[in-house]
Amino acid sequence: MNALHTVNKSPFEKRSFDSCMGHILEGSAVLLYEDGVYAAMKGTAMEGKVKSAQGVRFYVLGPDLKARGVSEERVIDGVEIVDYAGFVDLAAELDKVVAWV
Amino acid sequence: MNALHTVNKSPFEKRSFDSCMGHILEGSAVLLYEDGVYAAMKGTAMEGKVKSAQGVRFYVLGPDLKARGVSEERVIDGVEIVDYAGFVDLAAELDKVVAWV
Amino acid sequence: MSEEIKNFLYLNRRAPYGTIYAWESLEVVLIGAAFDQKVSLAFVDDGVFQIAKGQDTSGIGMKNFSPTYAALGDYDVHQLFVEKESLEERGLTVDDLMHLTWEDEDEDWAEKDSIQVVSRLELAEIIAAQDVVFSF
Amino acid sequence: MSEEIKNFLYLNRRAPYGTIYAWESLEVVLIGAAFDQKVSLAFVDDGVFQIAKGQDTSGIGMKNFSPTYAALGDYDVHQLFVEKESLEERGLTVDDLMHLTWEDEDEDWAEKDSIQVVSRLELAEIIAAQDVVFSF
Amino acid sequence: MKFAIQINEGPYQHQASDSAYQFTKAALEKGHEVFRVFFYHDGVGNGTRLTTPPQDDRHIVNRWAELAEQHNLDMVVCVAAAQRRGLVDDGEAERNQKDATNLHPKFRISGLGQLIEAAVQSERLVVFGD
Amino acid sequence: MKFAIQINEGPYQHQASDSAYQFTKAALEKGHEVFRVFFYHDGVGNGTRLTTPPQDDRHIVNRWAELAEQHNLDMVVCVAAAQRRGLVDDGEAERNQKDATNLHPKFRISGLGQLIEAAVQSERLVVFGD
Repeated sequence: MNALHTVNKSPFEKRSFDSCMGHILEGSAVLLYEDGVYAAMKGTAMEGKVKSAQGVRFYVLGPDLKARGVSEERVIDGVEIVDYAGFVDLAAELDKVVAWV
Repeated sequence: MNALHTVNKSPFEKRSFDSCMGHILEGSAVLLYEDGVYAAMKGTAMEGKVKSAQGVRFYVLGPDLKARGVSEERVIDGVEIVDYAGFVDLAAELDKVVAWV
Repeated sequence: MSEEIKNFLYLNRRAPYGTIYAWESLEVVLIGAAFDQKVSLAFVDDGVFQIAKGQDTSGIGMKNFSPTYAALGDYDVHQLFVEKESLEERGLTVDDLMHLTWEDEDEDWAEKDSIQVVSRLELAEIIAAQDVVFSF
Repeated sequence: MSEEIKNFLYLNRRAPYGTIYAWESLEVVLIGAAFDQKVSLAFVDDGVFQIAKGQDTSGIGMKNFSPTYAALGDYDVHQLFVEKESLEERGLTVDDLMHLTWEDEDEDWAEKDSIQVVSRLELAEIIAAQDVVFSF
Repeated sequence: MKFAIQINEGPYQHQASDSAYQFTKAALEKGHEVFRVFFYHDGVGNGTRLTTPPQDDRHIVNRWAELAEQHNLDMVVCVAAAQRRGLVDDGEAERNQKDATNLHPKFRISGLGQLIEAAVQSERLVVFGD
Repeated sequence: MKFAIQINEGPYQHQASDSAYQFTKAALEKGHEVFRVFFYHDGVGNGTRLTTPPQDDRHIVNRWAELAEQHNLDMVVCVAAAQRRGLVDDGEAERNQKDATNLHPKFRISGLGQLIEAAVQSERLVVFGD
C-alpha cells in the first residue's frame, strides 16, 4: 500500500525530514508543510535528497510557502505546490497518511 | 565573559547541540541535561565533537542520565557528572547562562 | 462498530522523559489493546531509547513508566520492531534494551521475544503494510 | 530599579509560524525596549527565516508579524546580527531578508542598516560579551 | 471518504491546530466526512472556553467551535491528557472536586478509546503534531 | 546569588518545568535567592489550579505552589501568553467577560515587563524550554 508521508518540521532544525526520506518506498508521496516547506527550497542540502528519491512524488503546501516568504521560483523542480484542498486529495488518494511529527 | 551553555535536546533529533558547539569559546562550559544527556554517550558521532572542543569543560546531569538508563561508564571520558546542586554551582560560577533550547 | 480487523502501527520516534509523547503513546497502546486489531510498535530514531534497560527516574521526580513495556505481552501486544540503524547511530545493541517477552498461547505458552530488530528498509516495508499509523 | 545598564541579547533560532516562539520573543523585545538596557538581536539557525522578506500569511489564517521587525528601529533597537553560515546553509543571502533600518539621532537622523551579517565566530564573541541572553 | 483527525499540540504555540483546522475545513468543503477530531497531549488546550487572543489574531477555539456547529463535528478531548493539563467539564469538576470548569461547550471529554474507535471507523487517520 | 527563572513550556508535555523546579529547589537549598519565576509561552499552563494528575505521578502545579509557600517565591504568569491559552484570574475574568477562573492562588498574572525586570535585577537568568 502506498502512503502519503507528511513532514512539518524544518530539515535544518529537526531530524524528521531525513527520517521520513529513509522510510519511503517507490509509489509513495511526501507532503512538506508548516516549517517542513523549507525542505522544498532549491540550493540547499535537501535538493539532492529530494531529487534522488526514485518513484516518489513530492508536494509542498503553497500557503505555508507564502507565509514564509518562499517564492514559487525557489521551489525545487518537480516538487508540486498544492493548497489545503490538494492536501486532502492526496490524503484520500494514497492508502494512508504517515506523519513524521 | 565565560558562559555556561545548556543543551536539553537530543543531538540525534535536533540541531541545538551542534549549534551550541559552533558558538562556544575557550573558557566556557557546556551542561547537557534532559534529552541532551545523549550527547554525552561514548561511541557516537558526538564523542569526537566533544573531545575536539579546546578549553571547554563538559558536564552532564546525573539524574537525567540515570532516568534514561545511561550508565556512568558510558559517559565520554572527561565529561563530569553533576546533580542539580552542581548545575546551580555552574550557573553561579560562570558569568551567564545561554540556553540552546 | 465495524468487524473489520486493521493493522495498527504505533510509530515511536521520541526519547522518554524529555517529553511526554512516549508515555502518552503507551497509554494509547494499552487502551487500544482492548480493541480487536492487529497491533505492532516501531521504535525508530530516538524512540529506541524508550526501551533502554536500567531506567531509574528517582532523581528527576518523574514516574518511571518503562516497566509498562514489559506488561505489553500480557495485553497481547508482542510485535515490537526496533530499527537496527537507529540503534547503531546511538552506539546501542539489543543487549542495551529491556528483555521483553510474551507467551505464545498456540505453543503451550512458550516464552518468546517481543523485540525484533529490523533494518530501515524492512521497517519501510512494515510501515507500507499498515492500515493505520499512529504518530505522537 | 537598579541604574545599571546591561547588555541584553535575544537569541532567535526558530522559524516563524510553525511555532509561536519567534512572535512571542518579539513581544518581549518590544516591551523590553522601554527599559534602559543595551539591546541586540541575533538570528541564527532557522531564526534567519524570521526576517525573510515577502511573508504573506493570508493563506494560513495566521497574523503576519513580520512588519513589526521594521518598527524595531523606532524603538531604538537597531543591532540585528544575522549569522552568515546560517544564511548560507539555507541558500539565502542578505537580499532575501527585509531591509531593516533605523535613524541615527547623533548623525542628523541618517538612515542606517539595522542588519549586520556576522560570522559564526563573531557571533560566538557577541554572545560572550553579553550580560543576559534570552532564549525562546 | 471518512477522515479521523488527531491533534497533539495546543493552540498558538504550534501550528498543528491551525493546519488541522484548515485541513478539516477543506475536507468538509469537498464533501468528505470527518468522523471525529481527537485532541490529545497538549492538544486538549484547544478546548478551553477561557482564551482571549489579541483582537487582530484568529480565535482558534471559537473557529473550531464554529466549524463544529456548521458540520456537526464530534470534537473529543482526551480525559487522561486533560486531567494532567487542567481541562475540566462539569463531570470532571465534580469527580475531582474542582471549583471551576473551562471546557468549551462544543467539545466533550472522553477516553482514549474514542481515538482508537475513530481510527477503526475512519478510512484515514491524519495526525497533526509538533 | 540572585537568580531569575524563565519557563517556556507547560507541565507534563515537556520536562522544562520539572527541570526548572529541581534547579530552583536546589538553588534555594543552597541559600541563593530566586528573584522571580516567570512563566511564558505554554509555560503559563503551570499556573492552573484545575489539574488532577494520576495518583502515582508528581503534581507539578502543587509542587511549585508548595515551594513558593516555603520560600516566598514570586511566580508570575505572562498576561499576553495567558490570554492566548486561557489562563484567567479574577481580574482577567472581569476584563474579558469570562465566567470562570483557573489560576492557582500562588501564581499571579502580570506583564512581560516583569521578565525584563527580573533579568535586570538578577545576576543570572536561567531559561528552561523545549
